[in-house]
Amino acid sequence: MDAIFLQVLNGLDKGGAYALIALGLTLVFGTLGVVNFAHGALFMLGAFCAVSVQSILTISQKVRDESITFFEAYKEIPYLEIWWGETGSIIIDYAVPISIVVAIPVMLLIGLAMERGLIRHFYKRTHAEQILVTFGLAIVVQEIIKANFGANPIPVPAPDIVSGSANIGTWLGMSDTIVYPWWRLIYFVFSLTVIAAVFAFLQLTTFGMVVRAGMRNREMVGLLGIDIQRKFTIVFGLGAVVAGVAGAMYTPMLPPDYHMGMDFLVLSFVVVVVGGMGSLGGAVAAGFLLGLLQSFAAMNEIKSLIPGIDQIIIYLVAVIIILVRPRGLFGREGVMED
Amino acid sequence: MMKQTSATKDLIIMLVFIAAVLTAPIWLTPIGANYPDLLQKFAIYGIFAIGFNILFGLTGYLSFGHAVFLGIGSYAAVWSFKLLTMNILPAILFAVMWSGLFSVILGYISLRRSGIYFSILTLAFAQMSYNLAYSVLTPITNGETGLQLRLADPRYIDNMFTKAVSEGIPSTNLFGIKMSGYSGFYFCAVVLIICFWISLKIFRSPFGLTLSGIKSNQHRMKYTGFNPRPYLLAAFVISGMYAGLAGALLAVTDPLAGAERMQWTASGEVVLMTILGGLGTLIGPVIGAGVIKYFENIFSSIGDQNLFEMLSWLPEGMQSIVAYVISPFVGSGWHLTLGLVFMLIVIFLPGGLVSGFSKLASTFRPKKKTPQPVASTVSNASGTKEGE
Amino acid sequence: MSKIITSKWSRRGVLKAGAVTGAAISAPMFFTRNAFAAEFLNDPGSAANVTFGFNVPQTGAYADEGGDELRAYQLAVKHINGEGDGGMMNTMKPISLSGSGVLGKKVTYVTGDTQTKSDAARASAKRMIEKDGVTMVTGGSSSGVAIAVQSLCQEAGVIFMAGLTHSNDTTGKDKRRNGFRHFFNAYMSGAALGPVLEKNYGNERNAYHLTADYTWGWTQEASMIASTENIGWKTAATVKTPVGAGDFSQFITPVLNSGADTLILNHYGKDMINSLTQAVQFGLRDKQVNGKDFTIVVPLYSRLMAQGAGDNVKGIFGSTNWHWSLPDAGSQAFVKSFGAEYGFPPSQAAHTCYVQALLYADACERAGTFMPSEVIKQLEGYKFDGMGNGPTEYRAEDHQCFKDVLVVKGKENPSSQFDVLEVVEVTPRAQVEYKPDHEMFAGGDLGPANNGV
Amino acid sequence: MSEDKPLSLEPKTEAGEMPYFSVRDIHAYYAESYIVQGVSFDINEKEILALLGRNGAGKTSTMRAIARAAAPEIRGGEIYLQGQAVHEMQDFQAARAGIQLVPEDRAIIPGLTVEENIILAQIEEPIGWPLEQIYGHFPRLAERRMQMGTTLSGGEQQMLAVARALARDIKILLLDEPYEGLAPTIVREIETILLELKQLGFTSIIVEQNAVAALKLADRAVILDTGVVVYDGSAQEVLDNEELRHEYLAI
Repeated sequence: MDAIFLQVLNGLDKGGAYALIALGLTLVFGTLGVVNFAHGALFMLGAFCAVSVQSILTISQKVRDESITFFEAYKEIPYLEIWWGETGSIIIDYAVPISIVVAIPVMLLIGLAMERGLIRHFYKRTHAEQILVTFGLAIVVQEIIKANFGANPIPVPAPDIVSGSANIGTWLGMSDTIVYPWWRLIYFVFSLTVIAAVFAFLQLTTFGMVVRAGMRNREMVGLLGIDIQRKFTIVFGLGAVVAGVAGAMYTPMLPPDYHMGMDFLVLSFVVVVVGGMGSLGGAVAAGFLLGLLQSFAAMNEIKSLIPGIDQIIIYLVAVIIILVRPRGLFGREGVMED
Repeated sequence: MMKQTSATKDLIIMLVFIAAVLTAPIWLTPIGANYPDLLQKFAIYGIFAIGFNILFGLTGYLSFGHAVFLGIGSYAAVWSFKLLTMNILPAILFAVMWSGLFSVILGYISLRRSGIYFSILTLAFAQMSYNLAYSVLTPITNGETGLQLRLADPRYIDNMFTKAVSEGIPSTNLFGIKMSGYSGFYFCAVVLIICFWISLKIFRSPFGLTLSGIKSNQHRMKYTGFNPRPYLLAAFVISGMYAGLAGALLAVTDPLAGAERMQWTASGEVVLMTILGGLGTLIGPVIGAGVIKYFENIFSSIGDQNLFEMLSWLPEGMQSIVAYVISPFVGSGWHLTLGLVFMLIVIFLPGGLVSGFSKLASTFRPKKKTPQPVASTVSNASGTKEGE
Repeated sequence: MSKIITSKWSRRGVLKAGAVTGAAISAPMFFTRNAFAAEFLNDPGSAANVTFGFNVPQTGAYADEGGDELRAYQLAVKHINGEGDGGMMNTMKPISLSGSGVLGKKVTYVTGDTQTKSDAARASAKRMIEKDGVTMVTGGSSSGVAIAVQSLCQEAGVIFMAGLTHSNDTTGKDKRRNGFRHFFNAYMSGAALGPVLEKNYGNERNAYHLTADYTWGWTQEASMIASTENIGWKTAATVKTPVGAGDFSQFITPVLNSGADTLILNHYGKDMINSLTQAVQFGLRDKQVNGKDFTIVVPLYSRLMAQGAGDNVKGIFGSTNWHWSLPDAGSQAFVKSFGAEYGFPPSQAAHTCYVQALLYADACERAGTFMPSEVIKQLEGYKFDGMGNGPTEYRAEDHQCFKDVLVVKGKENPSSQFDVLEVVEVTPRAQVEYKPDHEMFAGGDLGPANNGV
Repeated sequence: MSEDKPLSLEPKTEAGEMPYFSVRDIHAYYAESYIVQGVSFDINEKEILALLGRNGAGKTSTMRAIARAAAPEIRGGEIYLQGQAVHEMQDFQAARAGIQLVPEDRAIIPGLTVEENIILAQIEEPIGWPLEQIYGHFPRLAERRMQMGTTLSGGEQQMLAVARALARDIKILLLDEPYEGLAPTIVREIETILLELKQLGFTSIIVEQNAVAALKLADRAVILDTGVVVYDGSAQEVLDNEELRHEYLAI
């Protein structure tokens, strides 16, 4: 029972990440009709926003390290700590939350630049060509990151205060074996917040209404005098922001490397397809659903029943969904169905 | 550009191709690509890409899982070496059979959908195969370590004839001819030529024309009551068998099979090759495969030192500046260059390098007739609308 | 990027090294090699240079380790050719090298990127053998890659000096006559750790294994189970995790309720950093099970990994092949030389690779030829000292190196960013030695030496 | 008003004066299908033109080309509205210039309420009737304002489509098959609405399978056959000329 509860929690935070990536991907696909293979790269760029913020905050002075006598070694003391002492350390400690604030404008700009510079020239080309050019872009982006940050993962810790784990079992009056890392709980709540914010934005603002309308009938919106292209440029930026903050927040859970975008890309497409291409609600639901499924498939009891199921469960679900119900669980009829 | 086909023209194409392939060790010497392993890779990945092109180039179905068949081919071949004989013919036969069988199954399922759903289905199958090969199928695949030959392998057929003279692991052979080094390359080259010839025949056949018809106008074909699926499946299986053959040759020239051959990024690589060289053209995929393998093996090994050496003709100060500017793009940064070149080709040259060459050639040649603007968009190889 | 340019590209060194590698690259083997005249593959004959092949991961998960290996190789080449301060050439004994290259030939080298993939590693090794004409290939930092490249070198007929490879299979069932390993192995880690774990954690533990799902992980797990069950521990469960899984949370959550009180992480590199960090995040180290503090063991440690995992390694036991803080003369000379060149201490991977290059060169010098079969004769059963690990022997039966093993612990109060591990025990060679036909190593055969012609 | 900044120089007609709206020799394609093969006609202000022809004659394509929808693509010819070069515009620019298409399928946007469907039309200037006036005119829509637009009945959807058009400041209204698929009683209801619009002086083009109904409304008629104009004259004459009706309209 406790084990199941833990797996649910585990599935939820994983699902939160999937849902956020898939949400951004769906926004872009639903509005622009572009199959963006570079979306994973946006997630990765968000994570590297956090890395950059951390490395900017820890720009250091080199001081001769006297403890090493064999040769001249230097240790690095961040200027922030030299100038502000304790306060400086606290600021460095909060690199990830700070990076969220930084990531929003940065990712928006990156998204807008990407749409203006490349994506918009591919609206009228085939899906295959969109896949190809964004696949190429993803390679280029990840190689640029590799050239600048190296190939190895770079740890970006969560603030000290939330680096431990929460004793959920005790709170709920259950067994004390149910502990869960704070940051993962925060990530789950954060993903819900972002999802809620995106939906509120779409439901409650005029701009959001135009976007919703454009996703359903792009032509009519244009015929009503609205420059849908221009609005959608902003939507692309929004999708980039959602992917970016998802990536930045993910760094304490998984030290980012240049390849993480590709790793998440396949997954996020699977999530989108399972949810239904173009369905925002579907993306979110499928994200959580697949997160939970994957978490449960990894339980030792299940694995001993069906060996290897944890390795393929997500893809298996995707295959079945595409074959049985190509529009996905929540997709509308006709969207990308042949 | 290949519109007016005639038997003589095809004959010329074949002869030029044969000559180019067989003399590759000579004309590739100046660029340092004349050693057996790389030559073998050129030929093998050329076969892989030619096969992929029969599916993607002719029908427009973008598979992101073709590396699975490459992997299956390799595993089948290595198992044949382990269990039966080091002679490569049974290995190749088994590899093509197994990859054919799997491509019938995967193709039958995946071709129930088209467009991006087809791509994602193949992608999902590729990832499943890769993950399983890495985990529960370890008894068959030897997981991450890769399937290798051992002295203790049974090799039943071999051992029936020659009684165990334990002189190390025997090498792969074709009735005694060792399949490493240049003999390995020439064997692969002959197979490549045959594969190219088959591909040429397919392109020219009614079957090939039907496939391009499916690509350019699937809806119209549906209205006429025509069922494209058997044709698509045939193309899928042919390209799967090509991939299996390529996988077998990888094992023939180097008896090892690893799961990473099946990863989706490996499938992505053959997509890159085909697009880079020229989708839907005959020779393009071979060129694309060559370019990428050259990048991967030679371009990637240009270290900082070689770079300085190459730039030694520049004045003192310039040397380090130029080296600083281009160093991210060479050596271990070769992926970056590849990604950029690939993007440029998709954006500006949808016909790939081959169409780039022919465009270049036509600018130097006196023009006979100006093509009609409307017609040019129709006959575009990748079926794109060039526009704003 | 600028860092690389200023430090690595000193003009003198660049021109010198560039000239020789350039020459090696531009000489087309197709026309120059005369297969019938040579007694062995890639015989440098009367050429002024001999070329070594350094095949290390420059991209992928082990790029950091690979980068350090390459630095060590470059340093070794310098020292063999008589440049720099000589490093361990001053402490190695016996030694036949004189600082004038090998057999009167200057050593040059070519590098390749294994990408930590067997396929890519073999392709790049083949390039070195077929195109660049190397007499020896060395490097790698994954057992999968090492085994793949070792068998390639055997088939081709050159020497393979394994870099960082810890699986029992490398010198066990996948051993080859042309391959040698200086690094220790999983069995040795288990044998060294057993008594230390018993002393610190007693005899009544219940261990849960998370294991990287490939040759190294399997042998590591088997070795640790054997060694811990030997001291009375129980094994609660063994779970295989895919290599490069990234997020290990789904594997860690079941540990919490398994009743185990010890987690043994048979992971390496990026995987170890992630799984250890996540295990700590999940509060495993704050838990009490069966009245005992929950504890984690990382059988194979490296300083680079420990640095990556940060504070999480504090107090965690593991084993390592070598550590830069060792006080012996050989280690000191190497650290001094490496530190002066690069500004930080070498990793165990760097140490192993440096030693491998020197050992090979020395063996060629003694053999008076680069012919693999003769070099192998020199290396088999060879005993030496002064290379940082105390008295060391290449056992003839399986080409495994036997020497003392270090048991280390994550340091509680590091004095510098490199000072993350402390050596708690130097386990003597006798304790980690095993018979060549030990069940964990059985099933292989060195086979005959291969000169490639 | 957009007359302030004409997008193109005013074209000169033979007579030297500018018609209110004019289509000149337009050629339009769906991909490679050549659908509109050189259609020309003029409309005067406050005039209602019935655009007639058999199925596939190119009526809807002509309307969509005028509204500058993404397809069909115009590859030749010119369209002018009060001197502005419509053929050089994109869809939203044409809409801002005062061209408003009520498409064949009504294109009520799913997921939006009745009111949102109308508000959507009032985001960009110039806007026409305010919401109150629209509700005053269409009390049925006022009742259902919070309902999803797509849940309305066919007739109500048509009303909403017209209402949405009125929410914009219209210079020329393009009605594509306004009676299609509606029950006869509903048709009469829509007909009443359209008659009111006529009285209010909206310049319109109406495409309708039910040629008789369209002709009752129209001042003039243009008949298309396989993409070319075969008749341009008074609506009454078409009603009277049985031969013409029979040959081109099959009635």
